[in-house]
Amino acid sequence: MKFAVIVFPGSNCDVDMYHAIKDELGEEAEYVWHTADNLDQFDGILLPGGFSYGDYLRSGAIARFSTVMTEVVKAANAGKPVLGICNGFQILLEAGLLPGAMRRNRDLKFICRPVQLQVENAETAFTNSYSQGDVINIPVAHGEGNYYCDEVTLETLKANNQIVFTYKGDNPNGSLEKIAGIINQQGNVLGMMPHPERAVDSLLGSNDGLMLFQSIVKNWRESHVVNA
Amino acid sequence: MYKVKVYITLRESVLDPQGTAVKQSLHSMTYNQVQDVRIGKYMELSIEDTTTDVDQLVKEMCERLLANTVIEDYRYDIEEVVAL
Amino acid sequence: MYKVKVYITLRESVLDPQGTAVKQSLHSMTYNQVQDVRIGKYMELSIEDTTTDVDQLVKEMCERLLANTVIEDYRYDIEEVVAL
Amino acid sequence: MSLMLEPSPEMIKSERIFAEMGLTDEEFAMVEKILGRTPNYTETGLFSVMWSEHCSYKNSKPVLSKFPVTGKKVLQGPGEGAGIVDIGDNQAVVFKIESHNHPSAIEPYQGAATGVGGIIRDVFSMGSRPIAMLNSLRFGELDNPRTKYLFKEVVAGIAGYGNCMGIPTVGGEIQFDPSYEGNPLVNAMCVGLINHHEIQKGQARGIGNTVMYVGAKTGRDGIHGATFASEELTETSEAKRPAVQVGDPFMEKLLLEACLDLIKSDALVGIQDMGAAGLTSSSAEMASKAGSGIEMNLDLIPQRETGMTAYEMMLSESQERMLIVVKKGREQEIREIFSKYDLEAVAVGQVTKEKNLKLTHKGSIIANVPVDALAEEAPVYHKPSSEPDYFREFQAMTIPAPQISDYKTTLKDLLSQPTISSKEWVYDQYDYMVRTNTVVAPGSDAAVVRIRDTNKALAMTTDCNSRYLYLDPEMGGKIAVAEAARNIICSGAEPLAITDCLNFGSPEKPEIFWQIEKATDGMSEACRTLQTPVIGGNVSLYNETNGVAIYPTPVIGMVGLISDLAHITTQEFKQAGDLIYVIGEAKSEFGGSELQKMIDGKISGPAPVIDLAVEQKRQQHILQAIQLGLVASAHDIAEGGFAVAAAESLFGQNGLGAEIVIKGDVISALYAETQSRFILSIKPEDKEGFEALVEDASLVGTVTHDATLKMVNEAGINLIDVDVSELHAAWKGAIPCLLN
Ligand SMILES: Nc1ncnc2c1ncn2[C@@H]1O[C@H](COP(=O)(O)OP(=O)(O)O)[C@@H](O)[C@H]1O
Ligand SMILES: [Mg+2]
Repeated sequence: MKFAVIVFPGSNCDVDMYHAIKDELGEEAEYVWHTADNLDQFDGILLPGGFSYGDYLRSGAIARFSTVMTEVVKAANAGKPVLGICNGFQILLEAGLLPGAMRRNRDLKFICRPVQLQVENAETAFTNSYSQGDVINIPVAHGEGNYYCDEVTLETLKANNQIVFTYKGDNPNGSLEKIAGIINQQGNVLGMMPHPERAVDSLLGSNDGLMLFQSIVKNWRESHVVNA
Repeated sequence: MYKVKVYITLRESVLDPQGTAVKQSLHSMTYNQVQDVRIGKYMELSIEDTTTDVDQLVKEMCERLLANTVIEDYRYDIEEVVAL
Repeated sequence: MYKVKVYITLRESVLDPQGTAVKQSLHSMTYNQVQDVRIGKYMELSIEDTTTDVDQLVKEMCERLLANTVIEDYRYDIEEVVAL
Repeated sequence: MSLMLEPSPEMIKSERIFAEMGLTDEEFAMVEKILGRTPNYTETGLFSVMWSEHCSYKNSKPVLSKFPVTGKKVLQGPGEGAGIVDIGDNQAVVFKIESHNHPSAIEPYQGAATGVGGIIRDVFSMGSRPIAMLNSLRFGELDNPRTKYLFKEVVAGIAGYGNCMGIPTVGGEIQFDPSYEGNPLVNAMCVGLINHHEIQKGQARGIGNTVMYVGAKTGRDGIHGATFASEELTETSEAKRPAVQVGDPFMEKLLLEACLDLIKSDALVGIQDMGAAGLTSSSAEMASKAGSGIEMNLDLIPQRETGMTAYEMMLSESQERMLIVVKKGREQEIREIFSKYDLEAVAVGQVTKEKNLKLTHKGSIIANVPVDALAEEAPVYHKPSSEPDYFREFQAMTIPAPQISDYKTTLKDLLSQPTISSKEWVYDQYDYMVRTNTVVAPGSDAAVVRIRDTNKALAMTTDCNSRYLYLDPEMGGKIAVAEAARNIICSGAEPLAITDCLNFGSPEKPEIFWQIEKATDGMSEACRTLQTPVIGGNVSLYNETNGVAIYPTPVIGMVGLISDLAHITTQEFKQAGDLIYVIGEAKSEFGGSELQKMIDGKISGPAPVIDLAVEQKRQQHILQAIQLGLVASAHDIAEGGFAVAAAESLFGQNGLGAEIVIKGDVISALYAETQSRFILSIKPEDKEGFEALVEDASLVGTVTHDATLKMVNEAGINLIDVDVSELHAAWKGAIPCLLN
């Protein structure tokens, strides 16, 4: 499976994502600069963390107007898996591919620490290697991860099982209903604040994130096996 | 030349952690008269007057980029100034 | 009850990386008419009207907490409102 | 906009305007002699910044010359942006530390942020990829709003810049003491990785080659920042506020990536960042090092503000700018490299044969001065030094061991001293894991960052206990280096070299200059014994508020090499049943200790004594034991003594406890800060091998299951019996509690 790792000016978890895919997952990955106008050759799209455009104005606000975002939307509409992590999630929200918005963390400080996540929906194309209710150890590192949406949206998220991850135990950033990650209705666009790509090697503390990437590959293989 | 002032505020229904923190600091500095603080953004834009419909233009920029209407409201003033 | 609006802007010769980034973004969205963007903060405070000298009070709060006068300037409007 | 007319050369001389810029009468006379005429305003400005202590080291050169700066592995010693040490496999580690004390006192967020930005540029201007950041901070006591504000904002500024750059901030140290109340210290260190063939130099070689300007536009930021950094802080410092620069980490991130693309081009000749004294120092130093000159047309300098004068442009300290020299005719390639990142590379001048810095502005020559005079020929001062009375008094004292009856409460109190307590409140705000190489995160002795595609890692730390330095600068200087090395060793690494940041008061005062001399004597000796040459550093003098100096604070930044990932060791006990050893015996040494400070509210007496030969031998043995796989955990015994070190070894995920027998004098054994001591845990099966290898190791107890810390004396009487969670809460809660 071939992944595009989208690089915006100011992205800085692109390298981590690339290594997670290449070295730990063992699949193909390629960096794609924000000016790219074609993503046809890729099977999955990864929007990494960092500070695109310095996170100036609002995180993700400027990046979402990049040329490549038109292609990301196209890929999403075509049903390809699109995963936004941290800043990538913020960009997906700004671009309207996922509902809601991010506010500054409740305590107004950047937080970097390992946290426990609960898998709320283990039936998505990103999580079906986990089991429902699994508690996994994945780090967060963000200043604006305080997810917000209005009540109607929240009801819809719940009704459609779109809340994929929540924080277990303490709510690190004040996020609504402890939401850590959500998926779109079609089930192919996932945004999450925690960093699974930083949890792929037990030398660094956890490899609980690897199964997320393995799920993506597994699903892709299954849906492409017919044509293979 | 137009000088545009844009005010962006969090929607009423959205909690404002920064405003809450500032209010608390003010209280601990004994400014207990302060009952509420809301924090937003203030922007000053200079726009060339070759533009036909400035109002429309500013509105569009607010909607598309300057504000995130999921959580923010915006308003603006437009002033025509004579360039020096 | 007073409703106070505080406008905080970066001092003139202080670099405004946010403003620059927003300007560039507006340009790439083809709003080339925008010649300059400066980004500051906008605050709304509600203050009880038991206060004797509101002007003095707001000024003091700006100096001590709301603005960082090393790099920022501030101004404010005070409006008396009748509480509902 | 400044419409003010610049003073004429005659006025500069007759009204002694040069003195306001920081030049003395003698120095101004030297400038006149060098030029053979009276300098104009711009030229006077060039000399004043280049001859400031910050740029010229005119007061510190004599002491710096004592440092050992060479070694088998040293590829680049002091003199370039950062020092470089070989780590094998054609790779090298690049590192340097720098201060941003005065700007941080005035505007803590931006001061700290731009300090981080500056040191990052130093490291990537060598051609290396920054892989980690550390810092070393000093504040007054956390008991007043101003100090709390400074502390919070400095930490936020470091986080704001480093996080945005995507460089993990992996370690540091913080000390709180009233001596830093008005003059906090903010030192930032950056570590980079480089392939040998990519090492760049800041040199303007090749007559006719093109000088290009890249990065942010020039504004009126921080004009005279270098001079500002070379003066003491007084009430009037507030009035010098235009000196405040605002950092733009996004710009720096683009600049970093562009420069790392740039070094792959053979069109590049030399590169240097514009740090203190901006365009002036970068151009003069690059030319001087290459034995050439530089000619620039200032009309071409990208400017953020209108109406800037030549003086303002040359002295501006706008951030995120670099000066590069490229082969003539290859400018377009360079422009293309930068344009990928939406950055402009602008040709502003060329390298000349004549060894002058020649500047034109609006059609006329506005400055023409010899580059060597600016960069090399600043006067060097041998300041008078005299031993202060306080030192003799301290040396003559004998400090009795404090009277303590409740050992547990004392331990808890020590653990909640801000200097000892957990710094999680701080490093939680740093993205310490971006780039996914941080194997040992903040919280252990040294941070460990693996080197991808190898089986190696780097250990890094910053250290300096300035209380010891105040009591006895020479002893304290030795201890600072030794302590850094202990932290490196305990993590399983071989110390490679150090970078240092000499933070002191005013060298004009003989007692302060004596501190500088003695401290550097001690440091030099320790560096020789421990074989850690000094590959670079920074000097920050005039750290005084209203005439009172900070404690002498020569911060040591040390990097070590872990040759096999299997050697990585942390301070945390690993498993119940492991044996606990202490290396080195405690003496009744309480001068400058955390216990003395806590009980007396001040420090006095002689500093603890260090025997460098003993230190070196113990470090060697411990490292060997680690490399042989005989050590489960290792921690040095530092502030607070053994009891604190033992408690810290229990603060982790493992939920363990310990039972320990305290031998000899209880109070010394628990709380004295005797040097060269360590606490290790060893698997029972490694007992014999370990004991045979490590002399001075004494078996004192065992790691237990039950998450309590029990200490008894030799007669079996209980000294301490406490739940680890109780200690942990005291330790972890101290700083957040003080801030609320
Ligand atoms: N300013 C800081 N920034 C990042 N990490 C810090 C800072 N201060 C302390 N730490 C981390 O906290 C831990 C304890 O620090 P310290 O007590 O100074 O250790 P030591 O005495 O072993 O040098 C170390 O891992 C250190 O890196
Ligand atoms: Mg230590």
